[in-house]
Amino acid sequence: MNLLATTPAALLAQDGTVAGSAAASGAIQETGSWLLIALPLLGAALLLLGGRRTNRWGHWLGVLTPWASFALAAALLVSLAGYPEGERSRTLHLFGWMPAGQFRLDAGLLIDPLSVAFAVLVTFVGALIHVYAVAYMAADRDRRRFFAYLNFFVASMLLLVLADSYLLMYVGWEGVGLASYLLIGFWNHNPDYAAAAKKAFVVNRVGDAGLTVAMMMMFATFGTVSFAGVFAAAGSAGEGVLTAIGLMLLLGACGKSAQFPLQSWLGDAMAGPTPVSALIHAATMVTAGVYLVVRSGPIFEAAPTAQLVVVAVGAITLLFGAIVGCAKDDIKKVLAASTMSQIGYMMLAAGLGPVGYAFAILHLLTHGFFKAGMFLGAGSVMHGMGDSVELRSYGGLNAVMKVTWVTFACGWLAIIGFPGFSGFWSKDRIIEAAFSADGGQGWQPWVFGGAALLGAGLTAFYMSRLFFMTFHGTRRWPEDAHPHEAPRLMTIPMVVLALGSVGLGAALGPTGLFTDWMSPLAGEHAEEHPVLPAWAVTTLTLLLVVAGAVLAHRRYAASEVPAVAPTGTALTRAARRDLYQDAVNEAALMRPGQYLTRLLVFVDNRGVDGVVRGLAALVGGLGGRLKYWNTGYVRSYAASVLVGVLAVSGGMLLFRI
Amino acid sequence: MTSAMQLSGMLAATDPPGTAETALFWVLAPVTVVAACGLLFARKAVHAALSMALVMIGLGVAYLVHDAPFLGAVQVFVYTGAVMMLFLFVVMLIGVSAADSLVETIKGQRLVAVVLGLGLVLLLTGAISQATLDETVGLVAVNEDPGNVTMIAFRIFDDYVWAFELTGALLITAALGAMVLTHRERLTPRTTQRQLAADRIAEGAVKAPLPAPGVFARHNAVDTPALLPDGTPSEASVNRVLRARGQVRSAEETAAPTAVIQSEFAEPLGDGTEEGGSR
Amino acid sequence: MTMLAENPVADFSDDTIWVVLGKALFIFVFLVVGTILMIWAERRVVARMQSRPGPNRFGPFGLLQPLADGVKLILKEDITPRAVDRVVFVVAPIISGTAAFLAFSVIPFGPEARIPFTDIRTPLQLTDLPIALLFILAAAAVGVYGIVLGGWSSGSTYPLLGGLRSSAQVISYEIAMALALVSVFLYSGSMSTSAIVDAQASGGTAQLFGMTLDLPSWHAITLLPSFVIYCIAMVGETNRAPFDLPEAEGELVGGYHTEYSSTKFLLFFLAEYVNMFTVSAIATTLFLGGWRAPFPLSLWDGANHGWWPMLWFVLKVAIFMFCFIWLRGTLPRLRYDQFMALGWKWLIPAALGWTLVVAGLRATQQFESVSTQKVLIGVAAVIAALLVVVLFIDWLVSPEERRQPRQAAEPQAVDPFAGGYPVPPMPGQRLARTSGPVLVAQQVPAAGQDTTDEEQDSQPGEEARRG
Amino acid sequence: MRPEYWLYLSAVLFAIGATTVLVRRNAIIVFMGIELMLNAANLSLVTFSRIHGDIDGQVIALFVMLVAAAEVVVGLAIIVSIFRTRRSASVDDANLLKY
Repeated sequence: MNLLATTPAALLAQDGTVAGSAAASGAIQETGSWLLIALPLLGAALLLLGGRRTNRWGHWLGVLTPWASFALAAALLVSLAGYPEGERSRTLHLFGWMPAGQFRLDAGLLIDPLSVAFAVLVTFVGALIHVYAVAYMAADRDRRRFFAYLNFFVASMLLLVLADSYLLMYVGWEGVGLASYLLIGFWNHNPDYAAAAKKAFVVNRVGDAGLTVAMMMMFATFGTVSFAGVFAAAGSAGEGVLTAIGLMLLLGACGKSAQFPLQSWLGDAMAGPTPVSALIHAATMVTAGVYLVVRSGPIFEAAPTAQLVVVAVGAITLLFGAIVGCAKDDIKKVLAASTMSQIGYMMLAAGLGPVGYAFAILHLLTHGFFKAGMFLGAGSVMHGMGDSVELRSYGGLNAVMKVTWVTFACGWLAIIGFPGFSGFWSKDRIIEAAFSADGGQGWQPWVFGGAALLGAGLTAFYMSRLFFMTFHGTRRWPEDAHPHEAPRLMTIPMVVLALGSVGLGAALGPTGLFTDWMSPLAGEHAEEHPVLPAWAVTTLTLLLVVAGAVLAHRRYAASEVPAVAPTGTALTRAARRDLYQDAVNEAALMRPGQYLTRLLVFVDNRGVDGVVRGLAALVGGLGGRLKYWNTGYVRSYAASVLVGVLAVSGGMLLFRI
Repeated sequence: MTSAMQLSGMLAATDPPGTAETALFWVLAPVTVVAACGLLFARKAVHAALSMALVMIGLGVAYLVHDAPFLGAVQVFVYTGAVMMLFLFVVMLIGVSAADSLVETIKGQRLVAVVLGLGLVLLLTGAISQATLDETVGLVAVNEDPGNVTMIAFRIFDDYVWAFELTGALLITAALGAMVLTHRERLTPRTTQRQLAADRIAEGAVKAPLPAPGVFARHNAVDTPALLPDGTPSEASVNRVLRARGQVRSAEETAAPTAVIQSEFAEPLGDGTEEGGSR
Repeated sequence: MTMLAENPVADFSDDTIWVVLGKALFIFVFLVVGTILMIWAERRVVARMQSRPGPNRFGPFGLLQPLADGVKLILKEDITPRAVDRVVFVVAPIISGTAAFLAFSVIPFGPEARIPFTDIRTPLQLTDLPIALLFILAAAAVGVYGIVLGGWSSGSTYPLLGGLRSSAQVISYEIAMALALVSVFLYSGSMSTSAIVDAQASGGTAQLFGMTLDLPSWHAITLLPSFVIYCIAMVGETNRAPFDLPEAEGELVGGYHTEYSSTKFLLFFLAEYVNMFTVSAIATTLFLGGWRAPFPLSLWDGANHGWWPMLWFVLKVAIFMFCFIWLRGTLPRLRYDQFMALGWKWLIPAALGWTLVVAGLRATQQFESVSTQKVLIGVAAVIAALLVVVLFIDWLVSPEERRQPRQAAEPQAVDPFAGGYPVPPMPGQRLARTSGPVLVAQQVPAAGQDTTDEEQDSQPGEEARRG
Repeated sequence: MRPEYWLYLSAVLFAIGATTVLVRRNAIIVFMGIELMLNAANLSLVTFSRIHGDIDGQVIALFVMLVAAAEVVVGLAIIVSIFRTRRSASVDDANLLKY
């Protein structure tokens, strides 16, 4: 466990002094970082409380606050980069939260490379999407409320990533859940959308239960739920407990990040307005699970079994999402499946331990950019096509929607890992890392590496399919469609995100900037022992990517795409129905529950009742007499209460208990 | 020796309690107990509320004796001033004159209540009499430095701050709850004053105050109609109750004696009276 | 962190029972004579404002007129209507009168002074408590009972309505009043009257361009918003014009004391005037430095010693009393709902907000090493920035909307009773007054009832006129 | 005299309050009985606070007052709304929930 020495735990354990020195030096960026959360929250409060009178300018206020937060986050980033590497983890004590007797819980912010990277991503992408939404939601009567929710989401997300304890993080965790629920069901006059919101909410609760249990176990084991306290004590606890905590945390992460087996809500969550899908269900909130796993690194590192499960979940989900993505005809659902799959990559990397942390987060950042960009592009396409989401009714849009086409192409190239684009620098390294799982021993590198490699090929296929079906091939528009380019307010954010999709990876990945930045978190990890050399992995990946893209081009750009989906193979049909995940949920959870109930009813009817009926008759007869005591007169009840009080207190006094 | 102690001195809170406090106790205790019994026996809810207010004030004075001046004032201010006043309001809102019947309808309830009440008194007094209490310490020193209010503030905002915040939340919730419970959704638009005025004008009825009765204050003048400028009596000037009872005096009755008076003047007062009279 | 002393500064330890009784007697005489003078002054001053002489027959300048009125009032027949609740009917004015006098027991008339012809030195104040102002509020709260019970026990409609109105008014304005007092407590660190007067002895000093300036010490200046709120609330609290709704003759005859006569009425009458003295004395004590001499006089050292302060105190109270008369001579009465809206929607929120500001300032001053100035500048800057941003955005977004007056879409009128059950309107819909179930519809406008009555009233008259 | 006398007073007041709840039917008076019980408890708290020389008793009494105020507000609102629908403030009239 020598790794622990340089992990966050160790840093956090010492940071009492560090925080002190920060306050002394008066770094306004840190002491003022609570504003980062407070500003969007204030925006949300103003918009919600201001009501209709803010309708006219409310959305601009909503846009202003994330930009202000972004400015603060950027300043924070700069100031943090100004410190020597060892001092980049700082806590800002806000206030004593729950002082209750011996128990004290303080609310504070943890500012370290991980949280600041997240904060910058959330505020930047969030701010861009806010701008986009001004135009996208222009026709909606409730635009002001929409921005209030978005602002609330940004505030919660920032609280989630900046919190210095699991409990405070949980507040943000629930906050984003609430925002997600409100936004998925934003058009809740449509029962399907309302149901989708409810589904997301309920599935998330399952995950949240895991997180809650994890916190309870932490409190029982370590007596604290602050990051610093827990990580400092993590080494001393038994592996069994740590594994349990890790699995519970993973459950929470799965719920939030739509990982197997709690993935079913993400596809339906596309019911929300597209900016929501871009911000919450692609770029930020769904990656909170990855954040949780990376943040809880010290726990997972001490519990290899839990780590293995994380990797397995990541691998399963990445294949699952990719397969589903290949079959869907709904543009947003393809993107949703792709999100799931990409988060699977991140989860896989996060599960690999310190080797993968930096790449998980790097992929998270680049993914935030290109996926958000593609979602915005999808929104722009829908905007142009009269809110149609059917891939099969698009085709040949590149001529009429130039900006969208180009920006989307950047995102597409990034996600399939085209060399030089952002995705290449992050995903490729994850695949390499996967081949070194378990220190390059046993079966694990081959299975996980293989899955990641296969996933890359599938990603190339389905993303190319999406791209070609939308922008190339024959025009299959319905009669009344008049596709046109989106307004400037929408295209500018898309262009900015596209620039990020092109250049961010190259700027952070190969230059080593990001790995250095994250090194306090990842620590000095052991030398990798990949089972395949890096050049071989890259070559294989590229081959598969090219194969996937070419196949997609042949089927969906070069040849006619049928307007009605062909029946397809069994796998296609399964994938169209999300690999029967709802059916599996039904079969695995609902049906057995029903059968169990029926069995119990049977046993109850035949076995127990015979015994019980006699008793029941007895009790019933007795109850028939006694029920008249239940007079309905509250004064009689009060009299019986007083009798009880007299009896108990009299007895206590008599026997001097 | 400042006035805090001086107050205590006047109310005689010495520790252990002195004769002045004993005297006060024997005044307060019967008053409060008798007033409290008002709850049991008063037929009108207002009387019950009044006796309750008296109990509250008595307890407020008792708190002053117990080195709790702040609590004493708050007791009177909050309980008597706010809570009992609220009770009074509700009593007046939902039936002012309703005097309760004191006949018991649930069989045996009264007997049970008396037995239980006496049992409670016996139990509690028995328990108190059996208890060994420490020597009374008193709070005089605390009230002197840092002071009663300051000390309570220290406790509230230090040890009990969580409870304090919860209580604040509770109060706000209660206020909202009361508003929600008593709120009525308005189903028709509110009539504005402008609308009311317009309606009144549109009706075309008399807008000015009705004419006052009793031009000649010779009898019970309210039953005598006023005379209009043209001499006709105005029925509208007499209370409609009197009209319904048929107690309106006709203007002729009053006109007859006035004719005598008029004749004493050189000039008649006007044709109107005679015209009215002749009608 | 400095602790402010909470307990009273006046020292009553040497008072004998005779001194206490003497002071109590003095207060009683002061208030009764004051009331008599006040009634005279009110009639004279209002008369002057209305260009007429006012009472001028009895005594010099008609000074004995109120005395004569008082004697007449006492000697009148004491009527007790049959429907009254006898005990409460008698008790109500007594409660009112007693509570009114009670509050004055903690008002300081002056500092320690020697009683003439003796060697006894004693504060010119009956007593003081660490919670003196809470005591006054409590006394006022008990005084409300006189009004409510007087209205209720009369067994008649107008007094009941007047009593409820009056008590609702007093209670509502008591909240704003108490909130206005809170900031004074925060700045004096005490609820004792003598300590509050003491706290206004001297303000701090400030350095400005190298000069040392004495800051104002009266809370009326340092806590101006509180003073304003208090002044409004005190008029509401005493049921005086323009807030004299309980006695709105046109609507309620005489209000809660309609059925009262003779001595019992006199008690209510006295209570009202004593209450005016009380609130004025509180205002003087809390905001105008109490018995302390005002600025030019305060340069003379003797001004704040001996019996002189009592003169300043009485003069300050007299100014307030004059304002009461002035208001009565100038302003028309408010409508009841306007009055309640003023209290609940403006005064109380304003008082709450101001209390928050004061508490925040006090907290920053006491617990942080930040100067008030900086805090104020910071808050002002944030507010200004927000204002500018909002205004700018507002201006930016909809220029054409501003140029053309907005054409509000005529909301669609719906019948709330169309489905048989009453339903609230959806957004964009307007409720139409419908024929719907008449029962419900009639509950809402009480005025509808009035007009029908009037119709019945006026018809015979019209017939008569036509005939 | 010893301060226990105040405790006896408190006990008697509490018993009267409890009996009121049992005997009276007018919901408002029943409610006043509850208030009386709370007040009696407060008297004990304050007396004990003095006996032990510890101000905590007064603080808790203060909290009791606050909670009682909240309770009264909601309780009276409930009574008023019940009265509106049932035209009765008798606790015996609301007896539908029975056998």
